[in-house]
Amino acid sequence: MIRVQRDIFNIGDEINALTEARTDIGAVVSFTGLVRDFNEGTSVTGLTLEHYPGMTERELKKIEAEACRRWNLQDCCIIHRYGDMVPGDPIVLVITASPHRQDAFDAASFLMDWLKTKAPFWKQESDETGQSDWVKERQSDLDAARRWTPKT
Amino acid sequence: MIRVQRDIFNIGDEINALTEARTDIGAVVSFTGLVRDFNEGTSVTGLTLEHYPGMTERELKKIEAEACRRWNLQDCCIIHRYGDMVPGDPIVLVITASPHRQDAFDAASFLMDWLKTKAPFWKQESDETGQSDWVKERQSDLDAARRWTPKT
Amino acid sequence: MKILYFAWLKTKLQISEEDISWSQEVADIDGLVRWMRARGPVFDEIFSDLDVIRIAVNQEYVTGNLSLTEGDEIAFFPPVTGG
Amino acid sequence: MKILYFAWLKTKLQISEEDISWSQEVADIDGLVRWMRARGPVFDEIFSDLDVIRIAVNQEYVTGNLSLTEGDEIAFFPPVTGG
Repeated sequence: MIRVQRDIFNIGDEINALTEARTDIGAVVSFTGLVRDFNEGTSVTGLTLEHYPGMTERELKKIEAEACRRWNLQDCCIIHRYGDMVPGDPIVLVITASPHRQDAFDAASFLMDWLKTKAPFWKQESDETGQSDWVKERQSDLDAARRWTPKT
Repeated sequence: MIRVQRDIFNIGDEINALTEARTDIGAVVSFTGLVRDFNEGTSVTGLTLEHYPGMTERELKKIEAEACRRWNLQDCCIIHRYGDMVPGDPIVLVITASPHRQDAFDAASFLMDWLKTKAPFWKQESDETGQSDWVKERQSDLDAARRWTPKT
Repeated sequence: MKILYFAWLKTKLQISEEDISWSQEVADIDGLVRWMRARGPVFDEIFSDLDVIRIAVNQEYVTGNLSLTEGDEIAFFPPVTGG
Repeated sequence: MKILYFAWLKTKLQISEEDISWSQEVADIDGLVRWMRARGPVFDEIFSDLDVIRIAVNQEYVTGNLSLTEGDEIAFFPPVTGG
């Protein structure tokens, strides 16, 4: 399940929705990304997330399908917000459910790494002077995503 | 923070308790282990968890301290239940908070692997015939824990 | 063809979306980029360094050249920074 | 000294906890294990294979031999299976 929304989400509710009325799940991993008040040496007072409606959903569905293909997942959820946020706000939530914990951990880690480098979202950070800047792509995110590329 | 308890826990509440009123956390990973209705080829109708009060808390604190020593964690939480459970019930919850997602993922994975092989808990599974058996140690858990042992 | 711009491309060009007619000149991505650069100094500057631009046609990433047809949706945007 | 048994050791021995007095005979782990085995066939069977038993003294894992003193808490249990 993927969802792109402006509204805040409730992590507990989303995990419960995935697990309730099921007794075959052994492991659930959740990842939540939050707006930090500090990034790359600058203080952050606000964040605006722009995205490409339509393509965002397509990319998230592709990433989800790839995770389900690579690991033994019983369910999977990606929720990503757009719009205006303040430090402490959740931005993204990924949940994976599997009979085995390593599958749940690896799939969640993979989903985040691919999402970061493929889903068409762009962050604009504001500081206390009111100036806002587009966040730059980070080499560490590219390296993290490359871990999941099959070696040829 | 570590907690050993008979009562069920609420995953969302625990994550909120860790993150609320903070704006410096960038990544939160949670792992929840649940009672499965099926294990190693046999159906499971109930699970009883025994533990060693006193030593359990000591071991969990040691494991938590080791995670904080190895990774950049802003907070960390381990909750483990004991007593009688049914399929679908949560058994264990691990939460890690960090400025960076890889630290949060690795620390949560480590906490589970070490907890599984060090914390003095023992599972007894019951099947529909009413027979109950002590769960056996699994080689895959030992192998998983060994990943985190520094190579000498 | 529908052209979309996102993030700093949109800010710099002050356009988020526009329609252009298909012609032999913009029959593929390479042609479209040449056509963009000829529109003025801001366009020229932005489209001179394709390393910092990602291109999607009909909401799929494109690398290299690709033929375009009337009705295509072409998007230009910087490397993504979500998550 | 307080002796604790957990999981299948407790079930098989039908003892969860007992107090034994310190003596030269049980002055260390090796001595205590020998003393256990001499208590009867069920004890002998259980303590004959130390590969399947974990030992903790004062709530810390012990591998190898260790001296014991009056007041120590010694626990015998199988490999752990929590989580």
